[in-house]
Formats: sequence, structure tokens, C-alpha cells
Amino acid sequence: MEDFLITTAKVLFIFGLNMGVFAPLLTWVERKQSALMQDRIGANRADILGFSMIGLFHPIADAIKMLAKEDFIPEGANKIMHTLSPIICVVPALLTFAVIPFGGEYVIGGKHIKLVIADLDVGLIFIFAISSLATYGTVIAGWSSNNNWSLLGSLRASAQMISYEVAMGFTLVGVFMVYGSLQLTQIGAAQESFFRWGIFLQPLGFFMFLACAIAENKRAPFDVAEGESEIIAGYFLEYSGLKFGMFYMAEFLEIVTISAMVTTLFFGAWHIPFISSALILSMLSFLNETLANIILMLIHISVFWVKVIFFIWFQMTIRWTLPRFRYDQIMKLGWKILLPLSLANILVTGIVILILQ
Amino acid sequence: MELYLTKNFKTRGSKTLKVYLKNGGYKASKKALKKMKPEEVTEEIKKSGLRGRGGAGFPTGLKWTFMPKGNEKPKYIGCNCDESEPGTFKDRQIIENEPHQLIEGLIIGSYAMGIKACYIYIRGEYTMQAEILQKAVDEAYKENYLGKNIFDSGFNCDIYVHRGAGAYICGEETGLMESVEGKKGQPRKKPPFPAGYGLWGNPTTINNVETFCHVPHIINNGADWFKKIGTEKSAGNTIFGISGHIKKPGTYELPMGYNLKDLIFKIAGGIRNDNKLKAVIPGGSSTKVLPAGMVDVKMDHDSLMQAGSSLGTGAVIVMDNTSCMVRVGIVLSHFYRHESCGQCTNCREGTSWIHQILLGIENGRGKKEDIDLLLDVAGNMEANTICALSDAAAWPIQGLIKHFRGEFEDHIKSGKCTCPESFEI
Amino acid sequence: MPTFTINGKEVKTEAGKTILQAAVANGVRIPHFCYHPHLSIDGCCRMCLVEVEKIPKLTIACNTPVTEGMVVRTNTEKVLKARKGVMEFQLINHPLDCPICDQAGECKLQQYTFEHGITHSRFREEKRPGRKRFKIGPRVVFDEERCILCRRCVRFCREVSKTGELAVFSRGDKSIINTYPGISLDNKYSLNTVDICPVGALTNADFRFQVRVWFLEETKAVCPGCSNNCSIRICHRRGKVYRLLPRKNMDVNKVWMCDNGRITHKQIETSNRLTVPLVKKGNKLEEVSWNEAFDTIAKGIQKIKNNEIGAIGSPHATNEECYLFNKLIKNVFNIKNDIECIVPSWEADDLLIKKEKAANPQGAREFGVKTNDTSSVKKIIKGNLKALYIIGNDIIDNSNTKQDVLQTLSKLDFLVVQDTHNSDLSSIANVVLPSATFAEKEGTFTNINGFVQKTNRAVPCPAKAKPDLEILSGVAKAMGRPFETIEPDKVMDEISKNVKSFKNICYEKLGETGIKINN
Amino acid sequence: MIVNRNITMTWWERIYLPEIFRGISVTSNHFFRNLIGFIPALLNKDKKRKIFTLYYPDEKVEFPPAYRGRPVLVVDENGTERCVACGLCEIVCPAKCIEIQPDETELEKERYPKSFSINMARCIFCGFCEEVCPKEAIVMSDECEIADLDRNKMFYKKDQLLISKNKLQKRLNYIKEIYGKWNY
Repeated sequence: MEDFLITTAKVLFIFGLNMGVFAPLLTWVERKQSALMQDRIGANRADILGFSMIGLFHPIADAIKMLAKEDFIPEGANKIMHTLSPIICVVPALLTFAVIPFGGEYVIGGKHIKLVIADLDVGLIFIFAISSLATYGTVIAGWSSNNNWSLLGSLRASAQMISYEVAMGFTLVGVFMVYGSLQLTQIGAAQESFFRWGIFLQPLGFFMFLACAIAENKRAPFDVAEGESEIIAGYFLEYSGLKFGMFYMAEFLEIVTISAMVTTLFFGAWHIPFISSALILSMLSFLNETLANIILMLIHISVFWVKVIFFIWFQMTIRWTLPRFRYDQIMKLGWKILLPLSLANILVTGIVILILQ
Repeated sequence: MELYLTKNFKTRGSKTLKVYLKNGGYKASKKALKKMKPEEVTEEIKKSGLRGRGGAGFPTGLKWTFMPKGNEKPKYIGCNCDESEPGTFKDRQIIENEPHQLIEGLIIGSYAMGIKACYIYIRGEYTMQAEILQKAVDEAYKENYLGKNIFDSGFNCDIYVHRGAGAYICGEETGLMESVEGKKGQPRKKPPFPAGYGLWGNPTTINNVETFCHVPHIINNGADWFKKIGTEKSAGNTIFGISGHIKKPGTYELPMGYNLKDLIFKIAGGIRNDNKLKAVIPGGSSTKVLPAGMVDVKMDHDSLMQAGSSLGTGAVIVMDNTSCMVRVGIVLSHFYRHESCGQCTNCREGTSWIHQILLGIENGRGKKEDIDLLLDVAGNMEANTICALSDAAAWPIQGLIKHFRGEFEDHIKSGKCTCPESFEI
Repeated sequence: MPTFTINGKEVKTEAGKTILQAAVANGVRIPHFCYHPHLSIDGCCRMCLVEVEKIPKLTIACNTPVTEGMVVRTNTEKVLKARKGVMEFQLINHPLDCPICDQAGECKLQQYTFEHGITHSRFREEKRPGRKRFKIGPRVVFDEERCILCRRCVRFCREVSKTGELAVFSRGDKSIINTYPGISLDNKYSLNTVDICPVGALTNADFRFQVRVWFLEETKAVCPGCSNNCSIRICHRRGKVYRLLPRKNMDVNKVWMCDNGRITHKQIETSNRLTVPLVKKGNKLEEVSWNEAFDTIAKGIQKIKNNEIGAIGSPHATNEECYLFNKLIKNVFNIKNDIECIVPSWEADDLLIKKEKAANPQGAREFGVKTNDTSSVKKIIKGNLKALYIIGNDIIDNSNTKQDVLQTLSKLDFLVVQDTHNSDLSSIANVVLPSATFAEKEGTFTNINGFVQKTNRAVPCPAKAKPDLEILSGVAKAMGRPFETIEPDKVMDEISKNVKSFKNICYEKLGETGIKINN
Repeated sequence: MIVNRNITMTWWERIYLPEIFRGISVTSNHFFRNLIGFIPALLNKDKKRKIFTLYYPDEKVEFPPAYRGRPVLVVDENGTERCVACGLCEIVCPAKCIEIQPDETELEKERYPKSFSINMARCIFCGFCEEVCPKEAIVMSDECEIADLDRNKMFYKKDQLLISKNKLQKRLNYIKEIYGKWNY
């Protein structure tokens, strides 16, 4: 019963943070950040009684708009698939968080609590498995809309996602070869020391993973699947209202997911550089163990989310800095550069590990 | 120097028929009418080389031959006594002193061309002169020198004295004809030319008073006598009227080709107050001005043409060094502005424009480019109009600028007149 | 035929022509202001100066006759400089108020300024002031500042209208055009001075400031003012007629037109224009559709015996309308009675104005219409006529006993009036058919001397009004015997087949100036 | 289709990553500068910002004189329009949006527009009317907020077009300068 309550609390925390804070806020952040980068002021029109709160009411207004909009299903569309596909998109984005640790292991009230919802042995495999599902969402959305543009969009999306899935998988092989585990909590815990962070052990892997992840998420510069200028909005062209909102939300949640994974795999997860948990605990030794562990937990959670937020910012910056790739360039990058590079990465990593042993 | 035109001017009562007859008058007309055929008279005049004294210097004999022969249409002589050019006053002297000389010349001319009526167009302002002339004409009628069957030769001739109403332009031959006809005095377009289509549409010859006055003397003394006087191309005496800053202004009968410098300094006694000579207008206001350095010139048509001016009516206007040339230009251009008939665009607008530019220069509104503008405007006026008034307005300005450009530039630069002693406008 | 050379081209010309006339005949343009082909030569503008070999000075082309072997050049540097000089002189005292001036767009001064590229003025003095907006005559406004003293108007008044009101007064740069003291420019042809004025000095008081000339479209037409049928141009824009101008037609009007003719367009837009067909219901005229009007006529006519129906035609109608009306009466209604018409008249003069004040009385006579015959009125009084079809309202307007005629006509059982304007006559009619004025229809007119000219449609009919040809065919159709054609050119073909005097007439042959019928 | 743009990239550029970071540094430079710069502006402390972008509806830019907004008629000191209804703008207008009905007036200019209307739904702001105007009577003002949902309201009548000379002085000086060069 106690375990169940703790797990429920962790689920609610993640779910609440993602759905309640990140998803809506990121729409605002994206507008605001792009505005700042482009010397504009960004969204600031929505106001309540004259207070515009630097545009913070926009997510609310957006939500109301999405709810109030007509839910339109085009003629000739497969109604079930059409309705199902946004859900298929959103759910995997949320589900991946189940295996991502947002903190270490703490002793609270004599109980060992791991800050991860499901500490799977094959956490990384799980992430691949779940996030691959999202491909179905886009494919189904494009096909079921009965629209040429949508179909084109979904074809582009599926081809792109499948291509980058391969490269992404291979890049991470290096990571678990280094840490010797597929379990994300163990990978996170292994990065306690600053120079054991993934970014130092697998620098090439980091860049390749980030590129692949962004391509997976179909954001600029890999946004040919949406391709406003050519195929209008791609696979979700025929969506409106809440369903459209769900695609949108899926995209933003995926940003968070990617950031969290990058943090976990390459950026020392919840660890603060040069300050180990033991050091903090020893500094808090004047408190009793439980209280010290709670404070440590809070610090770790904050550090983790700060890192996540940094990568969110970083992704957004990339999105508003780089122009879109041409489709053939995307394919070339995926198959001719990233895939051989990731294979080479594995080879080099293996050789290094062999030598060190 | 043999005088013949003005020989008797000083005789008391020279304007009466009695004195004229006593001095040998009407001998020539009797000779012509009784002893000569009309063609012979014309031939004699042609041989004499008499050139018109009205300004253009057209050979008179040649002009007379233009008149059609035969009597299908009435023919007329117009005698131009509309002496309105500033500086000119020779015809007035003739009429005041010896009008019968003119009447005799007209009779001979009429006989030569087979004309029955002559019109003497006398300037409107010549009130007294018109009366004298009329009196002389009446006298001639009384003695049957005019009217029907003159000298029992069977030749009829009438002379009418027509007074103008005071317009310079009526001195132009077609303007004169319009005025005689009772219309507004403005030149006619040519063609048709007056020899074919003149007064009331009939053949007409127009000559100056002085030209006619030469005729009796030529008939009397023969063409060869006349040819000997003056130069080769401009035969005979002419009456020079000299005015301006001169000690003895007046009319002087001198042979053609007389030296201008001698005329000024010997005949007319030199410049007033013994000032320095600055410029001379040699032939009435419409001729180009000659600077002091160029006055050593023969007063005949060809020599003056070479000097860049023309003889005109032989009216010499002398200016000493107190004269401001811009003011001279203003006075002259004002005259032509006032006297333009307003028919041709170039003349109507050009004369007033030139006057206004000059006034601007005089009043300190002048600009550097105004001098070239003046020349350009004058060039556009020249030779492009029906009559010669436009040319007459353009030439003096061109002459002034050619010889006294510096003075114009000084005016423009200093913004005021640099000759303070000069006359006021 | 002297042969001479102009601009290096050897051409032949008629004897006695001047250089300008010969040049125009050979397609060489020589600019000119004072020369007008139908006025005497003045030679005062000095614009047409050309260079002739063997003549030392430039000579004016308008006054120099062409002689055998003459060599003329119109485009040498000397000529161009002289022209430019003349243009400069013309412009120094000109107010340059083209934006205000109504002549802009058809102004010679403007055109030549443009051609000679005079871009700026060297004239820095005060421009000569003059009278602006001076009413020199009741219909003509004079602007002295714009006048370039070409004297065309003076010569027109002396030579064409022979009234001689105008003259040039004063001299030199003070010269002004004015009327002689105590009179104004008030003759029957005074507006021609506006036409021939090369600049905007004389303007039409009516047309002034109404519209810019470059917006006007021109339609070739015929003046309906009197039976002289002057060739005119209708100047109109957006369906409104602004002015009528004469058109060159040497057989009929040369290039002139009378003042009365110029105001005929005012009848087009008046408040009493008939615009919809009316039918008497009870005691009131009510608006109906064309079909109802036609049906009412057909029923009304069919009720009455053939010999009790009369017809009064119009001397204003075109030849085609006269013919079709004849056909309607004789063939469709089967009436034996003659068609009559009344021709209004006024005082004629020996230039253009003819006695009969209607466009086509001669044409009507050619089609057997009896002019100035009122026997039908007498027949009504006797009770021999029960119905009458009238085109136009001359029967009332030109009768001394207007009220009597009206009373007589009101006795009729059935009265059809086809007219352009509302009148006492239309108010007593049973059916009123709104028809088109001269500017709204196409057809031909025969003038008093037998010249047939074509007039064209310039503006559309107001509201539901229709050209007479369409109305006549509508009636015929309602009567069950429709016409073969109502296209004016086809009708004319039919006329030339059936009417002897029109044998040689067809639209192709008419051209712009018309041809004479065989008598 | 592969378009050969003849761009040869250096090896440094071809490895792509450094250039990406260069781009990111540019954009984030702006981002942080604005992020810090905005704070005082948002708190209404400091109105002067380093960036030049205007917050359009709240702040209005003062257009340079060369800006072509809606054409208006100049009203002179005496309170009447300068226009003399010469019709040149009407004929030159490529969109045919000007309609003038001239008439006579007692004023010295003789001619005035009885009605003058510009159909702003058609106007293309080419400025030909201004260039052709001989009286400097029609000028392009700096008004650009003229959008409307009703086409009838876009049909500007004379009283809506009249603007006093003082307000347009800058533009009047400007057109005198630029069109004066051609020595009309």
C-alpha cells in the first residue's frame, strides 16, 4: 500500500509537471523565446482586466480556443483512426517518462525510495520501444485524413523517423557499453563524478543522439514532415480543436522527454558537478537522516529539472536558429553520416574499453 | 561740294511756287512730260544709280520698272513722309522749305510709271508741315501743274496729302498702305508685293520724300551728272541729319560716302563741351551703334554695311562719354516696344521682353546670363517677322552689346548705373 | 501641277497651294497657330517658318505659294531654332495654367511646347496681366492672359459669320482681342470661335470645367437641330453627353456648326424624359412592361376598323425609322390613310441654318410622308378617325391652337404616343412608348439637299427607353407580323431595294461624310 | 532535382557543427541581450531599449518623408484645397481609383473639385498622382492604418481627404526636392 502511494505520487508529479506546466508553458516559451531572439516582443495581447502578465495568459487562451473549436473530421476520413492517432502520439511521449529517473535513491523514514516510476532493467530498450510507437500516430493521422498533403506528410514523417531510429539506437549502444547497464537509474548513478558524465565519455554520441532525437521529434531543422511552405501542415493538416492540440502537446512533451533523456544519459542526471551526494549529506549531518535525505532529494530534483530546462532552451534555440533541411539532405545525414558514425563510435568505444580492461 | 537739294532753303519764301519757279522749278517736269517718253524717264533714273533714301537703299529706277505696264487697273504712288524714326528729320526740312521740289518729283515719277494719283502720307505730328504741303499742292493745282492735262501734255496727275495718326509702323510701306486705306496701321504679309497688290489691291510704288526730290535734278542735269556725285554705288547727295551731343546739330546736304568723322568734327563742329566721343548711331535708331574707334568710315550703304551697321536714313546720333549705353538701350527698346504693331509674335513679345530685361539690368535685378539672353532674344526676333520693325528693334541691342558688353557687365555686377552723369530715364 | 521638293522628297501639288497646304497634303506636319484652312491667311504667328532655297530669310509656309522647283526644308536647325524662339515668345506672357485651362489636352500651344521640349522659362519679369473669365459673349468666356493673338476668332467673325464683332485693339504687347464697344460676341455661330481658338482663351461657357477633354469619347453623329444635318462629334463620358463639336464635311457644313445645334444635347438629360412605357388604366397612366404595352397596342388597334386608324410620323426620325413606321402602318396595320407629319420651322440663314427645324423632313418626304398636313385632325373632328399612332409631339408644340388640337385628340378612342419627352400629348395617350434621342440611336438622316449621313449611338438610353426601331418591331411582333430585321444596316439594304431614290445607298458606301441620294 | 548553386564549402563548414554553434551564438546573443534588456522595460522603468523593433500598436513609428501612405488633398492657409481638378491624377492613376467632378469657383483659381473621391480599396499607393500633380495638391500622407471591413467605407470623399498643409509640410518639402530634380 505504501509503495502504491509512493508510486502514485511519483506518477502524479511527473504527469502534473508535464501536462500542467511544461506542455502549456512551452507554447508560451516558444513564442516568447523566438521573439526575444528576433528582437520582437512576442505574445502579449491576451489579458485579464488589463493585466497581460507578459503574455502568460496565452496558454489559457489557447486551451480555451482548442476546446471551443469545432472538431472537424473530413469527408472520407477513417473516423476511428482519425480520432485515435493523436492519442497514439501523446501517450508514448508521456510513457517514456516512466523509466527516466529524476533523482537518485534516498532513505526517507528508513525506506529506500528511488525517484523513478518504473525502474526497469531494460529502461533504454523500453524508451526505444515506446517512442517508436509514435511513428504509428503520425502515419495513421496522415493516412486517415484522406488528404494528399497529409499523406505526403506522414510518409515523410515515417521515413524520417524510421531512419533516425536506427542511428539513435546505435548511438546509445556506446552509452550502455560505457556504463555497462541498460537501467537508466544505474546510468544516472554512474555519473556521480563529473568526469564520468556521458558527454565526456561519449561526446560524439551526445551530438548524434541530440540530432537524432530532434529528427525523431520532427522539429526544425528536420520539420519536413510538417513543411508549412510545401505541404501546409503535413500529417495533422486535417486536425482541429483538441485533437490538433494533442499533436501539439505531443511535440512539446517530446521536447521535455528528449531533454530529460539527454540529461540522464549525458549530463550527469541529477548530479551536481564536483558536489557528491555524500558531501551534501555530510554538510547536512546536523539534521536527522530523513530530513537530510528530503533536502538532498529536493536539491537533486531541482538540479535535474534545471538541466532539463536548459536542454529545452537549447532545442528551442536550435529550432529558431537553423533553417530547414532539404529532404534528401535529411536522408543523407541519417543514412550516410549518422549511421556510419554511430557504428564507428561503437567500434571505437569497444576498442577503448578492451584496451582499458 | 555742290548743293542742289538744299540750295534754295535759305532763300526767303522758298516754299512758295513763285520763288521755286524763280529758282528754276518745274523745268524738269516740263522737260520730262513734253520731251521724254515715260520709259526714257525711268531709264534715266535707272542710269543715275539713285538709291532710295528711306533706309533700305533699294535702287529707285529698278523699283519703278516693277510697276506693271498698261492701264487695266489704277496705279498709285505712295510718298512716304512718315518720318518717325528717332534721329531722322530730313524730310521735314524739305517740306518746310521747298515742298514743290517733292511735288515736281512726284509728277515726274507718276509720268514715268503712268500713274494718275499720288498719296503723300505725312506723319501725324507734322501739323505745320502738312499745312505747308497742302498749300503747295493747292498752288500747283491752281497753276495746272497738277490735275488734268498738265503742261498741255495730256497727262493727268492728282496728289492727295494724307495725314497719319502717329504710328512709327506706318512708315513701313505696307503699313502705310493699310493706313491710307483707313485701316489699322499694320504691315501686310508678303507676298503679295505692293508692286502688284498695293493700295486697294492695285499696283503701288512707295518712295521716300527725299528720293522724289532727287528726280527733278536728275532730269534737269542728266544721269551722268548725278553719277559723278557721291560714290560709285551710292550716287548723289543726301541730307544727313545730325543730332545728339554735338555742337551744331542740324541737317547737312553732303555727297554720299562722306566721312563720318569729318561730318561730326568738321561739319557739325565736334562734341559738346569738347567731351570725348563714345558712340555714334549712323543711320537712325534702328541701325547698329558704332563705337568711337570706328567712326572713320564712309557714309554710304556698302561701307557702313562692312562696318557692321547701315546707312539707314542718314540720321547720325552722336553720344559723348557721359552716355550710359544701357540707358541708350532702354530708350531705344522702349520706343520699339511702344511702336510694335503687335501682329507678329516675335516682335510683340520680343520688344517688350528686351525692354524689361534692360530695365532689370538698370534697376539692379540683372543676372550674368541676361546679356546672352538679350542676344538670343534679339536673334530670335531678327528676320522672322512680316516687316523689319522687329529687326530694327533687335539690331541696336545687338550693336550695343557687341561694342559695349563690358558696360553691361559692369551694370549687372554693381547693380546700378556706372555713368552717373548720364541722362535720367 | 508644280513639282517641288519638301524635306528631300519630290512631290507634286495643285497650282496655287501654299507650302503649308502642300505639306499637309503630303503628310509633312508644319506647326502653326494662326493658319486655318477655312479662314483667310494672316501670317502673324510666325510658327510655320520654313527654309526655302534661294530665299535668304526664313519664310512662312502658310503664305508662300508653291512654285515649280521650289526646295523646302521644314526640319533644319535654323527652322527649329526659329520655332523654338516663337514658342518661347508665345509662352513668356502665357499664364501656364494648363491645370485649370479647359483647352488642356487639345491645345496647340501645349502640344508644340511638348514637341519642342521647352522645359523651363527664361522669363523672369512680371507676366502681363489680363482679364480673366471675361464674358465676351453670352456663350463664350474669354481669358485674355491665355490669348496668343492668332486672330483666328477675329477672322472668323469677319469672314464666316460676317458679323465682325471682334477686333484686335491697341498695339504692341498691349494688343488685346475685344469686341467693338457696345456689342458682345453674340452671333449664331459664336461658339465656332471656341473651336478654332488654338489655346484656351475662348471657352464655351456651357462646357467650361465640366470634364477634362482627354476623358471624353467621341462618337461620329449628325446634328438633329435643323434639316442641314451638320456632321458632328458627340463628346461623352460614362453615358453623359458633354458637348457637340462639328466634324469636317465639306458638302454639308465644312467645319462649322451653329450655336443652337450645340445645345441640342441638353434634351438628352432632362427631368421630363420618358423612361418607362406607360399604359392608361382607368384614368391614370401606369408603368408597365414593354410586352404589356405592346399587347395593349395590338389589342387596341385590332378593335378598331382599318380606315378609322390614322398615323402621324416624325420629321425627327431616321430614314430607317420612317421606313419601318411606314411598313408598320401600311403592312401591319393595313391602313390606307397617308402618314402625316408636322415640321417645325424657324428663321433660316445663308450659312448653315435651314428653315425646317427637324433632322429629317426630307427623308420623311422620300418615304411618302406628307409634311405639314393636319388632315387627320380634321378627320377626327368629323368622326372619321377613332385611333391614332403618333411619333413625337410636333403636332402640339407647333400648332397655334394647341388646346383645340389637344381637345380634339382626347376624343379618340385609342391614342398611341411614341416620344422621348413627357408632354401634354403623352398625358392624354392610352399608351406611351419612351423612345431614344439622337445620341442614343443609330441610323441615317437625309438632309435638305439630299445628303444621307450616318449617325451613331453614343450613349445608352435612360432606364427602359428603347430606340424607335426596336419599339416599332415590338409593336409589329405583338400584332403577329414581325419585321424581318431591325438592324439599321439591314433595314437600309431593304430600303435601297424598295425605295427608288435610296437605290445607291448602303452603309458601306456612306463613309463618314455621307453621299447624295438620286433624285 | 538537385540545384547546383556553385557553393563550395570549406572543410570547417562541411563538418557543420561549428557553424551551428556560431549560429546559435548569434541567436542566443540576441536572446540574452533582450531577456535582460526587457526586464526594465516590462517594469515600466526604462523606456529606452537597445533594440529597435517597435511594439506596433502601442508605439507608432514616425515614418520617413519618403513613405507613401494614403493620398490626401492639401488644404492651404486660406482653408480651401489646392486642387484645381485638372484631372491629371485621374488619368495617370493605374488603378483608376480617383474620380473628380470639376466645377467653377469664385476663387482666384477658377476651378475646383466639386467632388473628389479616392477608392482606397483600389489604390495601390504608387504615388503617380502625387508626382503628376502640378499644384502639389495631392500628396501621399503617412497614414497607413486604413484597412476596413466595409468596402463602402474605403470610398474616401473629399472631406475625408482634406488635410491641412502644416501636417504635410515634411512630405511637401520632400517631393519638391525629389521631383524638382527633373526640372519640370
